[in-house]
Amino acid sequence: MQTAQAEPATDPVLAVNNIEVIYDHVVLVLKGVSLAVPRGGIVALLGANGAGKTTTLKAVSNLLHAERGEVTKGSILFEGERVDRSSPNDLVRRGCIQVMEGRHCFGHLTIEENLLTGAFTRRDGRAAIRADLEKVYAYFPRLRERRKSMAGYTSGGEQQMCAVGRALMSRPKMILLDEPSMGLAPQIVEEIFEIVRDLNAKEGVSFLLAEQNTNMALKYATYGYILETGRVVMDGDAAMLRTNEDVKEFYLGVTEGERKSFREVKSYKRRKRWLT
Amino acid sequence: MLYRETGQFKTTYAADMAVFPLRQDRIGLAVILAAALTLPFVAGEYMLSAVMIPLLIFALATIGLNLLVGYTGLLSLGTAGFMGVGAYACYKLTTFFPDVNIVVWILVSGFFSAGVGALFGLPSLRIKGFYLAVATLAAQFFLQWCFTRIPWLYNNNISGAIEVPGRTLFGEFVTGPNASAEMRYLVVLAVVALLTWIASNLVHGRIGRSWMAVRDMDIAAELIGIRLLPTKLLAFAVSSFYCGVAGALMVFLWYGSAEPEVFSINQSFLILFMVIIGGLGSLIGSFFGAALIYVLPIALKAVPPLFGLSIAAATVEHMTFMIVGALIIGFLIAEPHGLARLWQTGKQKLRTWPFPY
Amino acid sequence: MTILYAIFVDPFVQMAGAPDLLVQALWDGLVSGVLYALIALGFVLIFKASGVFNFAQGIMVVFAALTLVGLHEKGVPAFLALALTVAVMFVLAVGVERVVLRPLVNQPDIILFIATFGLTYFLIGFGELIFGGNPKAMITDQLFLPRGVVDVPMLGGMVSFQKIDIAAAIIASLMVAGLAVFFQNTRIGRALRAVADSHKAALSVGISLNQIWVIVWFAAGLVALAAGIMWGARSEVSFALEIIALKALPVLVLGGLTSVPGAIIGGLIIGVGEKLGEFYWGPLVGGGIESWLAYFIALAVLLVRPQGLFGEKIIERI
Amino acid sequence: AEDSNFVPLFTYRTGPFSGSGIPIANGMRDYLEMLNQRDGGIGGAKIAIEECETGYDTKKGLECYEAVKGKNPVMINPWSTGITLPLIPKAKVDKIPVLSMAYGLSASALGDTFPWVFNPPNTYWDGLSMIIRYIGEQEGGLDKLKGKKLGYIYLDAGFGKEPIPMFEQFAKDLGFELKLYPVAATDMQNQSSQWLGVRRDRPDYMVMYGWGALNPTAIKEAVRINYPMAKFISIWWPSEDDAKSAGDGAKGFKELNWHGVGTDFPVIKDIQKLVVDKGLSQVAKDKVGEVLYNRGVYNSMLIAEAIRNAQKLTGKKAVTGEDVRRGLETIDLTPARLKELGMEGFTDPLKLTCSDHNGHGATFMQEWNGEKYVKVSGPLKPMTDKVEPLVQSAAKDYAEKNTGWPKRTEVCDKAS
Amino acid sequence: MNGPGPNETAMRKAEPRAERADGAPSAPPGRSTGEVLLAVENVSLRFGGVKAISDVSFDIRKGEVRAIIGPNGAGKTSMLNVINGFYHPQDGRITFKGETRSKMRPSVAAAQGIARTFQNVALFKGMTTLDNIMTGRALKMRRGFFWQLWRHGPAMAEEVEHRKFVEEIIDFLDIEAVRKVPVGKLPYGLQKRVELGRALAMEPELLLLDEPMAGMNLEEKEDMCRFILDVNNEFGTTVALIEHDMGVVMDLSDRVVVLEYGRKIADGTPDEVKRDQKVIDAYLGVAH
Ligand SMILES: Nc1ncnc2c1ncn2[C@@H]1O[C@H](COP(=O)(O)OP(=O)(O)OP(=O)(O)O)[C@@H](O)[C@H]1O
Ligand SMILES: Nc1ncnc2c1ncn2[C@@H]1O[C@H](COP(=O)(O)OP(=O)(O)OP(=O)(O)O)[C@@H](O)[C@H]1O
Ligand SMILES: [Mg+2]
Ligand SMILES: [Mg+2]
Repeated sequence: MQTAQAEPATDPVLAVNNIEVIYDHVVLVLKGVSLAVPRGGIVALLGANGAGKTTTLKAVSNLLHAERGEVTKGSILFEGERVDRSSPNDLVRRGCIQVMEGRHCFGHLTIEENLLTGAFTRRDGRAAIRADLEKVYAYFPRLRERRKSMAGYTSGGEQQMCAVGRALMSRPKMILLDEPSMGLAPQIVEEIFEIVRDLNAKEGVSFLLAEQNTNMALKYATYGYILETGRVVMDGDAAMLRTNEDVKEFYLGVTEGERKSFREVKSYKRRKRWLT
Repeated sequence: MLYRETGQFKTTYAADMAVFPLRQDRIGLAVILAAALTLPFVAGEYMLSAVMIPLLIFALATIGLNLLVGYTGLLSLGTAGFMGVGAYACYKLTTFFPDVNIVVWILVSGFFSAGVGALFGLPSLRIKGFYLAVATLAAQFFLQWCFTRIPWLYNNNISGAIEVPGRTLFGEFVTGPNASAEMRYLVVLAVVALLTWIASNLVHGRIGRSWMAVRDMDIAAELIGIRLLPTKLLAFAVSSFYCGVAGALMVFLWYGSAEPEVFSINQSFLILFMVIIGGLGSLIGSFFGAALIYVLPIALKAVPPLFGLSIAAATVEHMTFMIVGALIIGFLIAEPHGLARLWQTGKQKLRTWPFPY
Repeated sequence: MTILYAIFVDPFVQMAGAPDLLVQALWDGLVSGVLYALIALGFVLIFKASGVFNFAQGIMVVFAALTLVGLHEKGVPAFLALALTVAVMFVLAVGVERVVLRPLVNQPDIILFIATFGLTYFLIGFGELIFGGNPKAMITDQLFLPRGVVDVPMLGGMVSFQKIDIAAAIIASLMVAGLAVFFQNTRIGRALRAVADSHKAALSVGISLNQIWVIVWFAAGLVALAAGIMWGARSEVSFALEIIALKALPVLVLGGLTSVPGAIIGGLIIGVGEKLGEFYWGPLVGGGIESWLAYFIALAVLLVRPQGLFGEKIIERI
Repeated sequence: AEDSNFVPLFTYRTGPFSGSGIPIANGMRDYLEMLNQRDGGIGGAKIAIEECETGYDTKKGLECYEAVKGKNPVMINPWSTGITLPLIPKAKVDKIPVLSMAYGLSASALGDTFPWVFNPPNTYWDGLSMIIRYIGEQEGGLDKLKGKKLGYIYLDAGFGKEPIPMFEQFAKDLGFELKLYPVAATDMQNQSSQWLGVRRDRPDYMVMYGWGALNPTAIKEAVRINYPMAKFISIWWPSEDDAKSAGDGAKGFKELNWHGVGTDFPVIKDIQKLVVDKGLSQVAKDKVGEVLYNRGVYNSMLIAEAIRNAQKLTGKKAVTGEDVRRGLETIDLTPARLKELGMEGFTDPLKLTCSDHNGHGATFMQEWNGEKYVKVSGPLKPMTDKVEPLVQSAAKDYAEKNTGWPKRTEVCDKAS
Repeated sequence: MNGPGPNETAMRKAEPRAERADGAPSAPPGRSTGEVLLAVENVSLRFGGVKAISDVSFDIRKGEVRAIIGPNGAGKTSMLNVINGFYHPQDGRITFKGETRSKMRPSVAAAQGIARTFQNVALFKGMTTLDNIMTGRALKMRRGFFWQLWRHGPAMAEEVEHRKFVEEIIDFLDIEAVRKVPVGKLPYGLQKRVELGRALAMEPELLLLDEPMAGMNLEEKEDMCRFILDVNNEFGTTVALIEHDMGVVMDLSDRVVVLEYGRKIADGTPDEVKRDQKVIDAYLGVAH
């Protein structure tokens, strides 16, 4: 299988070069991950639980420090500049924001206040922020209904929408989306991906998308990386990945062209690993 | 690779559930215990009276508070008050029944503070976090007020203080001025070792697990069927028991006499430091924490003379304050999970040594 | 029976018998309430804005007052000393952020709580090293703070109001009003609350924790300075003042850890409650109940409202 | 070394009580330092001075004790009742005498029961009886106290509570009414309820046993409620600073004292010349001669006298704690001796004996005139008939409660 | 592990289900003809002005897999919270095993045999996998405080006995490798699995699963489905399941109840529900 250095995108917004990440000074989680997100691209990061997707995203957004993790090797470039030593708010200011896995809304703020904090780094005036707020409400009407409730009391899905909406409020150039579809109703999942496509097409926002819902992810992404235990084991165009036999079997659940029922899965499949 | 577990297979669950499943750890423990037992024969009186005895007593109180804060997640600032209950209970008991061995009373006095602790633990069902911490200050100040205000508690002594009478064990004085440092040390060591062992039993079993469950997520614990109130109250009671015994030991085998001021809020804070610096939810950390917080200032005082510097005592004290403060912050930054975690990480490194990970 | 009478009847008879004393007790309670609130306010600021329970607030009060008086003792004119003290508090805020908070971002509350203990120790040592442990008199006159008493005859007696107490009440109200507005709808105010909720999430939306922390610690430092001046004028500027800061804790939880108005209301309730308690009921048990009464008042309120009177509701959802 | 006597000084220049601790520490230290400078120590042996910082904290005090215990200290000055109490039983076992000068356990005045503990020149009970005597003088006779009201404001700890039984006894005997105003240690700076009580009760006199921040706050509060300062009388601990910070209103405030204030004594001059001016002291020059500074000097003078006596008794230069205990028991500060010491007019003669470890000497009342304390009374003698039985019964009580309290076996020396 | 499922005899005395006895493929829908295990009648729940649940009734039959679906914020989680006593509904009644009540304490619900997993993983973060699952046995352990002081002897024997049971669950869920790892450090998917293990350790009669498969990839979902089916088949545990993955819901469940804005809008077999226009409008979007 080929590795990531293969063909660096011509003008990557984000380039991750061979990074290693260690937690707590002892746990080595990423063992040399490289990837690139082209300007205006939607790149999917796929992989099993614990492969290191979240860690990769956090390394980019500089949130690792807050979890006692650190990038020990390699470099991260956002729009051609090293960002692996800067701070999260600097990155947001430059236009790269992360939607964290597992919602992380501000429980004691109302939904609307949550959304407004997303606009913290913006300086373009109240009216513009107001307009974007309306846009988010248009994307997620459910949020408008609950805008006065404290986020801590809202349902899981509502919080997820809030987290995504909050990121949109910063008018980013690039969004790191960690499992955006988790816990959302099917309708909303599709909506979220439509929003991704929409923003990408209309406003040229780039996306790096860690997602378990491989089907969806590959449908919308242009390029994909597959991560296994801290290494990129495969990457390629989304279309190519969609047709790859291994990917099909392990991530898409289609063997011989048929989706099989969950009831039919008889014995436990033992994982075939690309490496090991 | 001196420290590794390879080659040590556990063939029974019981063996796997042992507190020290690794042979190296067991050997280490044996060595420490042996060293602790031989200490009286090699160390001077200062070492025993001013370092080891206080350290062990603080470690015991720290374990007590750790059971509450570290294992059950209930923040309490009433520790010194509960220690006081133990001390005063022991004093009253030995006044009423002077013939019963004092060590028995020291242990029994723990039950009194357990009761008081459980009483003041009642609000913990509703009140959480820092709110609870402040609520426990009610216990702290109220108890201290009682110690000052109820003459019966200190036998109407004109000094308003407890005066520890001389009591013997196996014909040797263990309390009072005639008790030798060695004897007091050995008794303290025995009590602390016994109670540490019991604490270890508790936290490794069902009760410890339900405490930790309440700490980590009380709602989920409740939905699993753990009843919050009894669990929290038990934690308060057991914790206060330990503090009470520590308080009794403190007055009877260390101070020899005590004013209510001894059980002031500062003592509560001090023990909370020890818990945090040592490591929340770690018994061994309790010893580390007590050692660091208690011994560090003493050690710092000894530093300037070592280099022949004569710095005014007050300046040394100021510097000590600054250094201790800075070190507390430093340790927290280096390892927020306390010395115990540092110790773990160290062992982890040893395990993989000579490879970095 | 006599006991019941002593508890439930006699105090009220006394109140009715000497209404001027009752008014005086209420006023004294209000004043100490305001002064507690000034200390509590510093706690609230920092807690609300970062979730850190700043134990060092008490010592910051001492430290600020000591710096002011200490500088003046060294010959610096009063108002210049005041300005310099403000600068020192700013440096302190920056230092705390750099050395303590930044490396401990996203750690559990209790860790940060203990770190502020470390800070307390450090400041005690540092303050004593520089200014010595000698108590000092507050430079009230030089700061043009009013001195003296306004005696108002009323209710067949006389109630005396200290001018400095009146000044304290005014200053405290101004500060509270200002801070409440600040927290309500401003962009920074919202960000402060967001940080208190979750460091991680706040980081992820680009809120600069560093900047926020410097702001609130500086604000808390200013509040501490105000509290230090007022308390210092009441007794003296010494490290013993640190003890009084403990009294801010029940005030704090009673009002709710996160509420600016709560700090004031809590202060007033505790102040008045403990004064009346000590004055009318204290003698029944030999007095001195003021040392714990405040905590029991707070405890009683918490049992009904676990988040304090105005605190943010504790979210329990699963 | 061979020819030196080790004198540990337990001091507290830090912590909430440092305001009182610092001048005392300076006074104690400077006097001994002066002896070293002027006389090369005592009897040809240098004094090895070592301060141990207690922060007024029992725990640290005990740590200090353990630290100096092995170094053959001649005596311990705990300077905290909390530290004194645990040391009392240890003194005999470790053979280190305890000098708790006008504090500590009042009962330890009884040398027969407490051969190792000394608390000259007065106990707190003496102090109270002298205050009562003074009030009696003001009123024109103790019998005039009948029907009067006396208020007692005190630190709610052993020290402040000790006089209460005696006070109550006086109230009964003399027919006055006693009002108690306890101040908790945590509320020292917040006494408005107590003083509100004073306003309500309108006592004719206020008596204060306070310490640390309690004193200045109380004086300020008294000024605030317009309490007549001339009737506000304290035990011997308030300092100049305590009164000064209350401004002009504090004029007339009174306290007991048994030694001079100011620098007009040869001994203080010597200290200024040989120690302070040479930069060997930590004291600020204008603080020399203040009440608590001079008290520290007095305390050290007792230490020095005891060492000197011990040297005379034993013929040794370097003496032990055991010797110094004997030295303390033979302290006899005659007017002539005081003059030799440069303390003429500084304090009254004092004589300790084997059974009397206190002296129960006379004191005087001093008044704050807005700038300094001035003596306003003749000598005030304690009412021995009231104090003595209390001391006796307290000592008996102490010995009984501490089962196995040793009988005195130490032989008694004659004053040399 | 080669065969599916754990050692039956140890885990539960219940008879294996008839259909499974001969090893035939699992039975089609319609198994759920058994008696009603839990009935929810006219339950309403409000939070201030928010109506989380309004007048909902449905039942769960013994042995079935019952799915609860609906858009975000429809009140699904709240429903589970009502069932196991964490929320107290303002109106309505709940009958479990023939006992009717209007509200209940969570620990009582647990004692009666209701276990659950949570939407936002609610594990005990500071504890290891093993300890987490062992807490699930809390209700079954009998040795009191004084036995625990002396851990050896009877308390240890009891501990070992339960440890055996827990090890079987660990084996069953295939999480041996992380037995001694603090769960806070586990990846999300494994945490969900541990949470299931903890619920199973309670040997529940009714297992409530709140989005057990959220955030999992296909393979893991398959594993999870297998676990759920096995639990249901082998031990006859009744399962109530909230899930947004329609594939899973349709394949696994016997009957589905659909909520929207706190109201029930449909109830029936997966096929019926799938075709229901109201459900398509409210939830599915396009027909699946
Ligand atoms: N704070 C931490 N400390 C130590 N180890 C961690 C920490 N956070 C994550 N890990 C470990 O790093 C590995 C990768 O985790 P990561 O969260 O990046 O995986 P993921 O691919 O996002 O998985 P998922 O799909 O479950 O979200 C896991 O094995 C996890 O246990
Ligand atoms: N404790 C509470 N306080 C206030 N409102 C609440 C509370 N719990 C739930 N709600 C509200 O009730 C509604 C239903 O919430 P619930 O969590 O049951 O939804 P859900 O169906 O589980 O949604 P999701 O699929 O997104 O998890 C939501 O709008 C939520 O905001
Ligand atoms: Mg992830
Ligand atoms: Mg839900």
